[in-house]
Amino acid sequence: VSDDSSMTEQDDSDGGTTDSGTNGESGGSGSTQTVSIGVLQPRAGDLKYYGDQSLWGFLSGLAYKGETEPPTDASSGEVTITADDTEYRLLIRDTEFSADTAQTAATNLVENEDVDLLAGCASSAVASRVVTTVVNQAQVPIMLGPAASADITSNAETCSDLVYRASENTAMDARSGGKYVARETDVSNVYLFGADYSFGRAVVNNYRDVLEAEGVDIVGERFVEQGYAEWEGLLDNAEEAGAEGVVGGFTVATLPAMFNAFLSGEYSYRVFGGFATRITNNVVGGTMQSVLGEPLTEEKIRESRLGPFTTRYHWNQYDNPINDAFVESYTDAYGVVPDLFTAGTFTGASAIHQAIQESGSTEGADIANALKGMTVTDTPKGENGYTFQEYNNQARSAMTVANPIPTTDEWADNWGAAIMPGEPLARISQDETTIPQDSDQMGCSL
Amino acid sequence: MLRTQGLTKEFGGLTAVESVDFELEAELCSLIGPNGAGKTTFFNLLTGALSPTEGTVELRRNGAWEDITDAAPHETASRGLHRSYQVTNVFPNSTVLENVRVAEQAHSDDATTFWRNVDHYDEFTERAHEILERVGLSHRTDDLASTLSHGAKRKLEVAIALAGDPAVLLLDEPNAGVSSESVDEIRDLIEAVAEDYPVLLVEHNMDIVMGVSDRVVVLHQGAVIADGPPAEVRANPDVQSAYLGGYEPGSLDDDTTAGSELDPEEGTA
Amino acid sequence: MYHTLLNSAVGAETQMLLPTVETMVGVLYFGLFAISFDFISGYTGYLSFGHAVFYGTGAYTVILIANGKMPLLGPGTPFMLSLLVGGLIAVVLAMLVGLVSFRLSGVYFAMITLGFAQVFYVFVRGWDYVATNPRDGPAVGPSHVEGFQIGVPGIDQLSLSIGVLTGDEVALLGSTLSGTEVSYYMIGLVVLACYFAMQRVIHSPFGRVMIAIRENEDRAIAVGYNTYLYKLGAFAISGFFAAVAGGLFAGFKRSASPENSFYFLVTGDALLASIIGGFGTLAGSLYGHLFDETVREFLSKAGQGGGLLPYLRALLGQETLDATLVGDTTIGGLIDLLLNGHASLYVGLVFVLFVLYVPDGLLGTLRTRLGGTFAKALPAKLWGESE
Amino acid sequence: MSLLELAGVHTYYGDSHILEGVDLAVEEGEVVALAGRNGVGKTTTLRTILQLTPPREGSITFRDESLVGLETHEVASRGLGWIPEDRRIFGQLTVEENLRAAIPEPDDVRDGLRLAFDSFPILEERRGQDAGTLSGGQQQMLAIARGLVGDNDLLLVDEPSEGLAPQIVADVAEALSKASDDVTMLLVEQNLPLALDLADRFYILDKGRVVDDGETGNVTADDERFRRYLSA
Amino acid sequence: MILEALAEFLTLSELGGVIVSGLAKSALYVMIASGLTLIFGLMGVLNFAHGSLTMVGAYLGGLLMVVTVTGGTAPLTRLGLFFVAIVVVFALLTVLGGAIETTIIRPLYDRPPIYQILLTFGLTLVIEEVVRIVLGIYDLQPLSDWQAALATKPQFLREPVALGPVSAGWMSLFQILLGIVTVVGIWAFLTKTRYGLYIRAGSEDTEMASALGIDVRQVFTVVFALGIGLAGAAGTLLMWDPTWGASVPLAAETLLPAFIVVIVGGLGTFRGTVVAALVVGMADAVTTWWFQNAIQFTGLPELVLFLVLVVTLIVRPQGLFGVEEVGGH
Ligand SMILES: Nc1ncnc2c1ncn2[C@@H]1O[C@H](COP(=O)(O)OP(=O)(O)OP(=O)(O)O)[C@@H](O)[C@H]1O
Ligand SMILES: Nc1ncnc2c1ncn2[C@@H]1O[C@H](COP(=O)(O)OP(=O)(O)OP(=O)(O)O)[C@@H](O)[C@H]1O
Ligand SMILES: CC(C)C[C@H](N)C(=O)O
Ligand SMILES: [Mg+2]
Ligand SMILES: [Mg+2]
Repeated sequence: VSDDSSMTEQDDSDGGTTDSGTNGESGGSGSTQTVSIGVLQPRAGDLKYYGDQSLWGFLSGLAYKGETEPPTDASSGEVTITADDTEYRLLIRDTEFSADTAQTAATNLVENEDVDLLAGCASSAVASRVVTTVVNQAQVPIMLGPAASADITSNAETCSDLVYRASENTAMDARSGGKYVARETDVSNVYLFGADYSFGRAVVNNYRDVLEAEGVDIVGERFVEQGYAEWEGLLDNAEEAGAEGVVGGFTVATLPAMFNAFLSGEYSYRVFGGFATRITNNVVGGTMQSVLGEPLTEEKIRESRLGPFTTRYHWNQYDNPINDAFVESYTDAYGVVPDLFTAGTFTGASAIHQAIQESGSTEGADIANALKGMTVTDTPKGENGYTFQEYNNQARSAMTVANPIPTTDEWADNWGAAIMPGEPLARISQDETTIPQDSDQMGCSL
Repeated sequence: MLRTQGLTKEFGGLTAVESVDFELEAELCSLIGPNGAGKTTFFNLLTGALSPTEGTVELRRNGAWEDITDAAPHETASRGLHRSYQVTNVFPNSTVLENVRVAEQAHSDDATTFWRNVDHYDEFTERAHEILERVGLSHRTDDLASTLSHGAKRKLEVAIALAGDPAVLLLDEPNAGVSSESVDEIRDLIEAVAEDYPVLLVEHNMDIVMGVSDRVVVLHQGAVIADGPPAEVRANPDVQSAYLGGYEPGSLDDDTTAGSELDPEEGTA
Repeated sequence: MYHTLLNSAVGAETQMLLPTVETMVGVLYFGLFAISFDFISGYTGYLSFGHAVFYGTGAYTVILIANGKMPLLGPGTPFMLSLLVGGLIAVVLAMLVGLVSFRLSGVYFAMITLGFAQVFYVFVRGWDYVATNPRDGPAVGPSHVEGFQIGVPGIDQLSLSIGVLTGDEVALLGSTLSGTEVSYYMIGLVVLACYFAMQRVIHSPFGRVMIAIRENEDRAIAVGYNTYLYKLGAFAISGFFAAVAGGLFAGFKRSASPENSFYFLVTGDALLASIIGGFGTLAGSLYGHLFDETVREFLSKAGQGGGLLPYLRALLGQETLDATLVGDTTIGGLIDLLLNGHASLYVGLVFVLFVLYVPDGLLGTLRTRLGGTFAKALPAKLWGESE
Repeated sequence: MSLLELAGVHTYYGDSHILEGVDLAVEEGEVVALAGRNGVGKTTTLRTILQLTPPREGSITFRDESLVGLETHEVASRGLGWIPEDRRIFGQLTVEENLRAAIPEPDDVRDGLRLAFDSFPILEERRGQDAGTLSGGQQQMLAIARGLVGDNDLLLVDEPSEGLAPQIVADVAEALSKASDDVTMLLVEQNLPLALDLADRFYILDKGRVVDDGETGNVTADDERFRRYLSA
Repeated sequence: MILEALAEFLTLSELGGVIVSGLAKSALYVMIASGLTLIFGLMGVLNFAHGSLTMVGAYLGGLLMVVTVTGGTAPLTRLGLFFVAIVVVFALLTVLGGAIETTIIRPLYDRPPIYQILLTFGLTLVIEEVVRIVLGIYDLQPLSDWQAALATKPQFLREPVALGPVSAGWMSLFQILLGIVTVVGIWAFLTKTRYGLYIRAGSEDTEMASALGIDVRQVFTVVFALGIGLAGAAGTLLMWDPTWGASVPLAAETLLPAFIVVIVGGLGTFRGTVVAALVVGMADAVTTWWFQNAIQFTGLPELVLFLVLVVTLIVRPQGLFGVEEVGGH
């Protein structure tokens, strides 16, 4: 147990381990207590970057609390971070972005490693699988994120007092983006596109809801396969339907083709949506360069009618001491700026530590109890930037809206995509971003 | 036993079998004719491997004639019409024994049994051994069929056709490529099985044909041109010119012998 | 045994090489699927490239029943009955697919079954009834929180629950078997029973006809077999067991997705397994899949069951890892670049080598070496008997 | 110097030892018959010469150059042709394409086809038909014709009269006899009278060895030597 | 609703557009499938790695373009460079194909065809992971199209062109042209050269063909190499088309349609492949139109491709132009 080299895997099935035995009792006094957290993120494969950002955010959160530098050697295996009198033993497992792999890993963590808590899941399909088959079965709480489907915390099947999410979700993308479109632009007819699985459906449903409530007409709605590429006909349809704005709920597998078609054609509407991770920006920026020609200018981008986009979090959208420190230590440690997913997982970690401090216990159930309704003190969106809503354990936080601009020299090294979010055009305060308790969309009442 | 009426098969423009009326009794009947006369095609029509352009095929069972014109090959086979092939056509990676055993098994109701071990069905194995004994392959029962020499494979062909107590045996050149001494063996074999079953034999070796047949039918360009006892057919001038006028020793030196009678003993050593 | 090994001096090496118990459970049920694939493909020579459709049917049936979504069958239906129901649905499906497909042979047969399977795959992916997000697939919900029981339905003493989290723990001779270990034995029991059933079919008169069809279908017809019916029968039997395998998988995992059940690459994995193990050997498929899994796990990362990568890391030590090679790549970076997440590369290589140099597969080669089937030959070797 | 010479040739199929030291020679211009019971290794001898089943031991020389270790197509390009016992025509090629495939030089195609069609007129009639749909005997004729058109120095002929009607046997015999003016032949033939008629010399093979040989001039098919090795 | 859509579908401009895009798709399918047909039809090797090699061709072609084209390169120069890239990729992959055939495919000829399927299946795993590793080094996202390569396309190929009432893209016309060139080239190779005859003879009976002096091994190597070369050339063409593009999933995206085309056409007939490519391309274009304009079911295009396969095999078990098995003698 004392061996914390990254390769050791404990096989605990033949007898309890010392740390789990002492966990409960070692409350407030000076002696250290250990919490083991199973972290599930993609650590390899095509979407490894999602896992990098999420994991590094989580580590940064704990490191911030422990006033140390975030550890850099964290591919998978075991990492320990100490904050105050609590030692965090993080068992990091690769989900390969696959629900099966994640389920197996999570089951193992719970069964053989006796983790107190789970954290992670970058895909909504993975997250709901883990919640149904592991969290609910084994009654081990999870701090979910950055899986973004709003459904997970708004659907009675998955939401529960074991499932917390600090990370922003698709409803928040839509609610802030939708409100901005409805209120700040002259767009009154919108066409919605989404990928035909949980993420894309959630995006479209939420946009529809918000836009209709704000008096905007939805003139059409289509779902396509992930990776769908024949966009011309579909975009023409939107044009014919009289759309003034189009919203797309897609990932990096589909967006480039959509943007390519949009930029290559002569469409009269704008495209809205969410500002995505660096890899998406990288590809989209490349698309813009290839269609609009290099070098990109702010003017060219504006004329292209792409944007503005909502952002859940990007490093340059918030100006406060916590964020400054975060961006600096993060950039130092990992060589890139924190991205879309990073603030959410940072906050998740920060909240866990806060819960342990408040409850004085390292039991999963106690931590979960303490998280209930908590306002998280240290977050990249400022002090008390996130609050867990009692009715569904989803944290609410502010969102911003920004235009894409060519990446400035200042960030060129640490961002590495051709475009980045500009200064926030608007900030949506936290009480307006999430699905309200009384909405029809809120199927969860805890 | 077996009869056809107006049996005709056309391939595109070519009439391979033309309006054949034929009846097989309990006898050994040989079917001869030049290459391409339609003998194999006729077999294929009888067994249902090909369906005729016109005409009928009937089989007598329990005294009544039954139309089997459109029956599939497995149906004709299970009604007792068994054949051997001109070109060896066996189960190459099964043992010699299994080749015959599986054919024997085809004619029982137990073939569809999937819960009992085959080893419980001694009768198939015993029968297969008997048949292999009869064709002279009993020393090779455990060898894979693909490792047999050509001659041995021909015997296996016949053995498979013998399995399952046939009502009629159709043998397509069982001697093709068999060496002289084995020719005698196979000839004896044919004569022996003809005691038990009606046999229709396609054969180019005239010694055998003339020696063993009760009756000879000659096919030429798809049509029957002669039908009768061997001696009569041999004497038939049409047959002479269409078919028998063949190779004779010494003919390479003097080319006058075409059409002359064959010595039945010649050609066998 | 396992633990003793792990704690011994060669613990690190052992852990690197041995698959985990959970993996072994997967080997069992997927092995059964591969066996059912080999049953039809290896013995009749008809490559059933859409076999995953039966596996998926079994898996989905179990989950749908547990979620109360199967007409007439409530969530409380015994698991053994669900397996049977899944199997029977697969039999019906096999008949329908086979009716059309068995008019073809060779590559055409492989392709039409693939075509059918993909049609089903696209269909279940879009069918809202099976799950809220059909694309992500269904999972066993709150209507069936307890573990699925294997044993004699209705008699609790003779049944044990399976599942890593839901499995029964059993005290046996002073040691405790965990839920996973219990699952291993219980699922193993079902797999073994299914294997013997298929083995029995192969050695029956019916099975001999299947082999005759593989060897020379035309001649099989000519000796009097209606091979079409035999093929259909064999396909139905094979579909039944494939569905049982799928049901065991769903019962243990409590979830399924179109990608891990109906997708054609699932059939591809079965093909890999039966080739590595030995095509047309039945049991070989199980060893083949074990081999495949072992290689994959060996090449996976820390915490996912040992593996080469963490072993190398520990073995080489941090200094060596940080040593730079060219430019700013370190040895550690290179190892990471080449190994991390690229297990498929090495599985592919191993597989290619197998096809090239061990064409008869593990079991096939062993049998040829020993002469006769393994079970028959081994005692003979051991006791020095000669045949 | 003999055209073809085999000395101490041993050949195996897997573990079974088929040729146990075959010695024979074929001189330029002659026709040599190879006789023997079924399964004694006649076909195997021909396959060994062609390196289809390479020998494990022994030497095979053609025009004083060793053939052992060459690829079959290299052996063939040195002027050896093969008429196999089971015909092996290309069933999905037309009759004409079968013949063309055997003629290496495009310029020789016309003459080659003429030769084939003159020997077997039926082939000309069926030149566009897929060879797989020919009758058994027609396929045999095609196989022989294909061997003849190849412009070879030595033809290895395996049971050319198998499955042929007597009349066609005569045609075959004549075609082979005519061809033997230009080409040397090693002939395997069950039809002993025919074999003796065509050949200048004979070898008798038994159990993978040459057990007897001689001139054909003064022997007949019921010669004691044949009775011994060919009858049971 | 459906009737309205049908009325719209049948208007000249819509139908014409569907036909042009169908032809363009057919041209791509024929390019993707012809290499597979050559190898599969003539050698009996079902090359599972075909899609992966197409993908490699797309990246290689893209690399050549990205390296040579700069922002200022004139459109015609770009087009010229593109043809150079196709030729270079064809040559490179032909060599690669030759190497693959001689080292790992050759030992398998005397085994049942399934082994070749298996081997190339393993090869696919290897190729795709190697590509992923290389992309990782250059920090390219394997799942999305390589945008820098797409950017080397001359502007005019992005623009529409009016053909009477029908509006089509220059890109479609360009693809149709290349498709025709490919078809004519391969047809001439197979029927006008002795090599074609040797290939067919060799694929039926290796021993006999070699006994006729044909170097069957060499023939097979050449066929395999050319087939792979064609896969690469097709990849280079796809690299410029945003609906395909150079990405790792391109391998799977091209493999299944190519299989369908080859099987629907019938084994071993190049004519069948061409006709099948037309059928499949048209079916694809038509369903794409219906999916975009009337039918919501997202799986539709994929479903229809497989239905084309299933229905063809039900109606004509040997494929459109396949030969029925030769009857037994
Ligand atoms: N499937 C087919 N398609 C076209 N023609 C065919 C087919 N099968 C046979 N034929 C033709 O029908 C005729 C009769 O052939 P068949 O095989 O019945 O002759 P046969 O009497 O058995 O000759 P042999 O003694 O040479 O075996 C031949 O001209 C042959 O070319
Ligand atoms: N592929 C093979 N594998 C194993 N043994 C074989 C193989 N082919 C032939 N044999 C065996 O080799 C021996 C010689 O066969 P071969 O074909 O040379 O005989 P042959 O003299 O030509 O006989 P036939 O007159 O019957 O054609 C036979 O005993 C045969 O069983
Ligand atoms: C906001 C979302 C569109 C982000 C998306 N998941 C991405 O690719 O980065
Ligand atoms: Mg015949
Ligand atoms: Mg022979």
